[in-house]
Amino acid sequence: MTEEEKRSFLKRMLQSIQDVIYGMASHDMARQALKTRGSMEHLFILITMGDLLGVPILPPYYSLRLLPYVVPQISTWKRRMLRERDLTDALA
Amino acid sequence: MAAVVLLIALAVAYVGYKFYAVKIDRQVIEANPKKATPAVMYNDGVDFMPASGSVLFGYQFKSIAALGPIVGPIVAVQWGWLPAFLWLMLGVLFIGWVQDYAAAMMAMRNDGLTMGGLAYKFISPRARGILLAFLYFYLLLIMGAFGAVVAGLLSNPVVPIGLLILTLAGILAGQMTYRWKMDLVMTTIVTVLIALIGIWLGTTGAAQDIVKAINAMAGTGDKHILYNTPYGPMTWPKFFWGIVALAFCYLGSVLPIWRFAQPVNYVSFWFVALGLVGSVLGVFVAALFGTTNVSFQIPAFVTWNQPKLGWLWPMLFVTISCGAISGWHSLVSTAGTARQLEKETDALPVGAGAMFTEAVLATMALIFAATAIAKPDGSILYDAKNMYFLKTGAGGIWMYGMARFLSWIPGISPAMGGAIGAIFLAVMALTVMQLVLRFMRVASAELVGDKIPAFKNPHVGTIVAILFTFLILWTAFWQRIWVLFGGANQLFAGLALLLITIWLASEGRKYAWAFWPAVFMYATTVMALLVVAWKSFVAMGSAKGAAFAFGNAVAGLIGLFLAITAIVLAIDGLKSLAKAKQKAAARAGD
Amino acid sequence: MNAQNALTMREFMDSKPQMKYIFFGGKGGVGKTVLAGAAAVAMAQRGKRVLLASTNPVHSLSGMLGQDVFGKATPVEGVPNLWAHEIDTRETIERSKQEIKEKIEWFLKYAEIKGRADEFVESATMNPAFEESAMFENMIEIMFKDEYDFYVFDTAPTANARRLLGMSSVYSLWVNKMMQSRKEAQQMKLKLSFSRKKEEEDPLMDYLISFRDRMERAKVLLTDPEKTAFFFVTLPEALPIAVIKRFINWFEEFGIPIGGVVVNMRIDPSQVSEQADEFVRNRVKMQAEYMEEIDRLFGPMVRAVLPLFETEIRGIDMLKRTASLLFA
Amino acid sequence: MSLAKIFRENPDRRYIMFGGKGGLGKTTFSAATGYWLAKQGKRVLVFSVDPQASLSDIFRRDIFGKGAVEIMPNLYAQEIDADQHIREYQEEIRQKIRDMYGFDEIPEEIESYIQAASAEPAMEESAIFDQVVDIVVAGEFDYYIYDLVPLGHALYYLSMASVYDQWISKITKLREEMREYEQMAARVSRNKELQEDKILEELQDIRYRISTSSSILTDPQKTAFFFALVPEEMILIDTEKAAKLFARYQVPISGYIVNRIIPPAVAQSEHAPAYLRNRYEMQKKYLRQIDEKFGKEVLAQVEEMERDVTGLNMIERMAQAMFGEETLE
Repeated sequence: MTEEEKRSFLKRMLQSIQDVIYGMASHDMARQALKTRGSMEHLFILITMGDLLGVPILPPYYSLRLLPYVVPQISTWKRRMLRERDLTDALA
Repeated sequence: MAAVVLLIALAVAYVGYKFYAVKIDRQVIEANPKKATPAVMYNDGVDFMPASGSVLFGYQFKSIAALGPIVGPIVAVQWGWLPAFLWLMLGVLFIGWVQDYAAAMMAMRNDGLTMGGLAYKFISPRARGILLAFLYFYLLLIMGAFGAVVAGLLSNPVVPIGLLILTLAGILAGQMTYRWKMDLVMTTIVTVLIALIGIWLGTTGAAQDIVKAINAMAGTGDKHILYNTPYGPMTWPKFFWGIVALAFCYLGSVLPIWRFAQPVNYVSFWFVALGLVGSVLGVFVAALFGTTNVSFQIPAFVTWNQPKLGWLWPMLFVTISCGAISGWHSLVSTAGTARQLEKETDALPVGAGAMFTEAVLATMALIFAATAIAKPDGSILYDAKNMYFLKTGAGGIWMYGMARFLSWIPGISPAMGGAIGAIFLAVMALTVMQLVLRFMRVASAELVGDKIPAFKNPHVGTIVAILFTFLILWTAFWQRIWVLFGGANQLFAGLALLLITIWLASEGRKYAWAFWPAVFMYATTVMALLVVAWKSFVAMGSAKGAAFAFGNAVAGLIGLFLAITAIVLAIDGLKSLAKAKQKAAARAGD
Repeated sequence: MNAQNALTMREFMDSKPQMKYIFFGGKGGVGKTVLAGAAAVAMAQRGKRVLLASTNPVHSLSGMLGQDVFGKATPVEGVPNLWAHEIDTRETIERSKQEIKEKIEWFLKYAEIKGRADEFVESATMNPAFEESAMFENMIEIMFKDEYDFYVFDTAPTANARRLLGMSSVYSLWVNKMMQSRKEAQQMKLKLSFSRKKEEEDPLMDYLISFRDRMERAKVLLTDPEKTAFFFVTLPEALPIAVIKRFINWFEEFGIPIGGVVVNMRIDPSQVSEQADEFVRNRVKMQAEYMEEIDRLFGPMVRAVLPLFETEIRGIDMLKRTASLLFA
Repeated sequence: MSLAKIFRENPDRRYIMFGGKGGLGKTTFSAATGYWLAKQGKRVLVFSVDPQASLSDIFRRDIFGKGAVEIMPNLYAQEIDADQHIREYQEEIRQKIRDMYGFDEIPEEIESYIQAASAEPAMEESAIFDQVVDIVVAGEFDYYIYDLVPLGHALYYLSMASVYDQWISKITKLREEMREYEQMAARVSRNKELQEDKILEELQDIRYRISTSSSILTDPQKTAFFFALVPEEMILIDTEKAAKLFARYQVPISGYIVNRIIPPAVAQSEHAPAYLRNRYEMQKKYLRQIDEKFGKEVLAQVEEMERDVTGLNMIERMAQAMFGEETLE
């Protein structure tokens, strides 16, 4: 192992330890915040372009302007809206 | 001896991971780092979100390590420390990691379904229904078993004030991070310091006097016994602190998660970490420098038949409900971790890695228990004259162990070490209890909310679950609840293993490595549950009052119910297994 | 002065015995309300039970009749068999908003959304389209109820009227797309379900189907030339003529049958003597030019030419007088 | 107070509107006012937000959907073609999607959504509304004259602005809350870089445009709103009703212009036809009422012309009738 390799190995080790500590200490906090955000995002898509799923919401004129930004999320959004849920989902 | 046992545990973990788990992962499951996982494919920012392997290792470990690995071994040493240790090692090696890892893998390969969906898919619609009912009782037992431990911990005079201040520091941490938008490092330093001072304050005489005064409110000695249960007296402190513990859980369940549950957990994490790392090092420091007595005082083997707990088989295997294997983990693996793994190959270090680490933690608890049968002041922990009966709460043993093994750190007094240990334990228990309560609330809203709209109100569902918990807490002897909980928990693991077996068979993979553990878990736990049920029903007959009879009846019925549902599930499961095998064979023949 | 081959209003109505829904439209200020009122009076006098309804967001029926007819069908004093109704859309708007909200909430129950969804679900009902369609909904509801023998609608100025009547087409397009999306969503839902259970009920689909049926029914009624006719009112002036010229094309696109053109406020040339002011003579001359244009453009469609009265038309008596001229 | 004086004393009132019931001469007033201002060297745009636009007819030029067309030096007129605007809007969205994601073709599902969106009942109105916002926000003219035409319509526009304003506020709020949670997560995971929320930016832009245009409508410093009426009873009743409705949207009314007054000389001449004499008597009564009700707020009284107002010559005469010989200076 050269000095260079040693250093990068140490760096990776340090990073891993940091990650593990983050995973134990705060990952769930960050995740819950993001989950809430994501949920709101889905609500957002629903109320602005719910007609994509046949929910009879007339899309206001300006919804269309938001469409380009939503394009990449449409498929995951649909999946989440339509996926069958189980009670055990709530344990996460 | 302590250091040797700990080293053996580490070695087993290493060897088991390196030479068994890795082989299964590569050869049987054929984990493929290039295959898109549900977390990546369905990344919806809510249910599915990828995270790195190391982060998830931390997450998984934190989520699975609760009271189980600590309380289990402490109780189980009553049969002798060797059987407990053997079960820990063999259990984790052949059963524990298999479940945790394979459950995550199974969920990942099935579009991120959780246990209910998997049971529906691989066994039958009925299986899912039974599983959910089973789950509710299982979670209720967690509440009861953990609640009792926390109540016991809180009645110790050095604990409540420290925990209260730590809770306040947690709330402050939430406020600082989310409302005041302060930097996390700053927040951490401030709040952990406050909590540390709080724990220290809790150990001072004045603070202890307050708690002692509360404990004495209903009188001391015989007078503070409120009533007798079939298993012994219900004391005022236990009654009172039980309420406090559940009130804490109630807040955690109904308040916004970022206001209470999460930041409190966050602050206490640093104490958990300090306790863990400190005491592992403490064991070695003690072994090398002889600062603490680390010779095992409980014999390697005590008895085949522990009068209070029962036969070594099956009861020991359900007493140690975590550390060797636990059904809880399959819930975490499927609903939590499987939806976050960004590479299939991460499942092994995360699922199996965390499980092996937990076995080491359980070994620590075993060492704490086996090295102390009495405190220096003469108070007895395990009664050497009487089959090494546990004379105190499991929490007390842990506190005492922590106190001793942390005392190598300059500045940490035994009282402080004990308090950290207690808070460590209480917080681990409360974390799981809050999660469980949240789940029970959602479950009741979902299951009966349409018929009884009141259950859609979060407070109603939570309060009902809490009332059930009180019922268990106040009528039953916790060691029995503990065994019931352990039974349910291990049975759930058996179920998960059965599901894994069917999944493996349906894909035409080797499944013996999951099937035989499933059989063993099934046989052991169903037997244990039946034994508990039988014992409870027998105890009903003894004329010790209505509460007695009621508590036993509840315990007995729960045990019986769980055993019956398990058998029904097993029958359905075996049928499905046969079908899966046929199908796979037919496919292979094509 | 009608073109030789043009049917008069009376002849036209006689030739269509099944006629049931007539509409009056045109540029603002040409006297739509008055002519609608006159037509309603005339039909009531013929013994039919008639409803005169205003779909103009700014109603003027009450003002013309001298009695309050806002919000509900009210018998018109002095004319048996005639009811008048200024449609109030507020309630309809609220109702349809509520309906949409319920649908979204039903949907959300399955999707499980965290956070305070209710507050934001409301914004899905914030759309000017609700106001726009409420009048249409109300109009077709009145038509479907079928409580009268004959309906006369005083529509808003032509652009609105055109869209009001065209709404059934617009909505059909939308609802069909929507049903397709819904079907796809149902299929996807089945695909994503571990239990493979078919949804027994889908209130969203039910809603869409009933919506589509309503639109189809409305379209059938509105495009039936035996039952429905749209009359344009114009003045012998450039602007109103230009407007209806444009709109007749549009109406043909939507397939709404055109009943004809009524010319209003024609100065009777016989009343104007040679000695009259140049101002007056010029106006008469201008009108004559435009009458020629009208004849050229709409010849066979002109059903009546009404004179400019010496006063404005208000009250039942004036309406009766106008009615007798309209159905001369 | 004269109409010209209002313009002189309020040089910041650059948005001019004529309201009132249909057929009272609002388009005529719009054209004439545009003419008068343009003659004095102001760049003026007269535009029609009414799909049944009559500007083409009054200027005798086909300007429908052709953008701002120069009628004479400094005077421009525009009739908005909603369908065309919708098509452009759709194409703009398509192009944006193609650019953002490097698609050669718009995915079918997206394309079908874009098409379905235009089948929405308020689409046409909204498109015109949006085009007006465009014109106003661009700010290329000294004066903007809205040819609002029918009263219900004008109100509809105002209510549309307020509906969109509410809608946009609500969903912006949702978006902002989302942002907060995102920041929470970033703080907790100590992730320094946070991507901009493009949707939030877009929403803020839309919101800015809507509120700019609706604030113009309701700001008496910037807007002059004149009511046209004629001396007839029903019109008087409706005008009062309408004034109340406008007050509800906080639209300040700058004054009234009375139209179609029969020239007394004509009515009183001995050969005047009977209908004219009668009408004249009737008008006298209501002119008195107008004077009692609106008094000083009546800024101009315009006599009936011998023929309808179309073409620049007649428009000039109308301007003369409205403003007299007065100028802006």
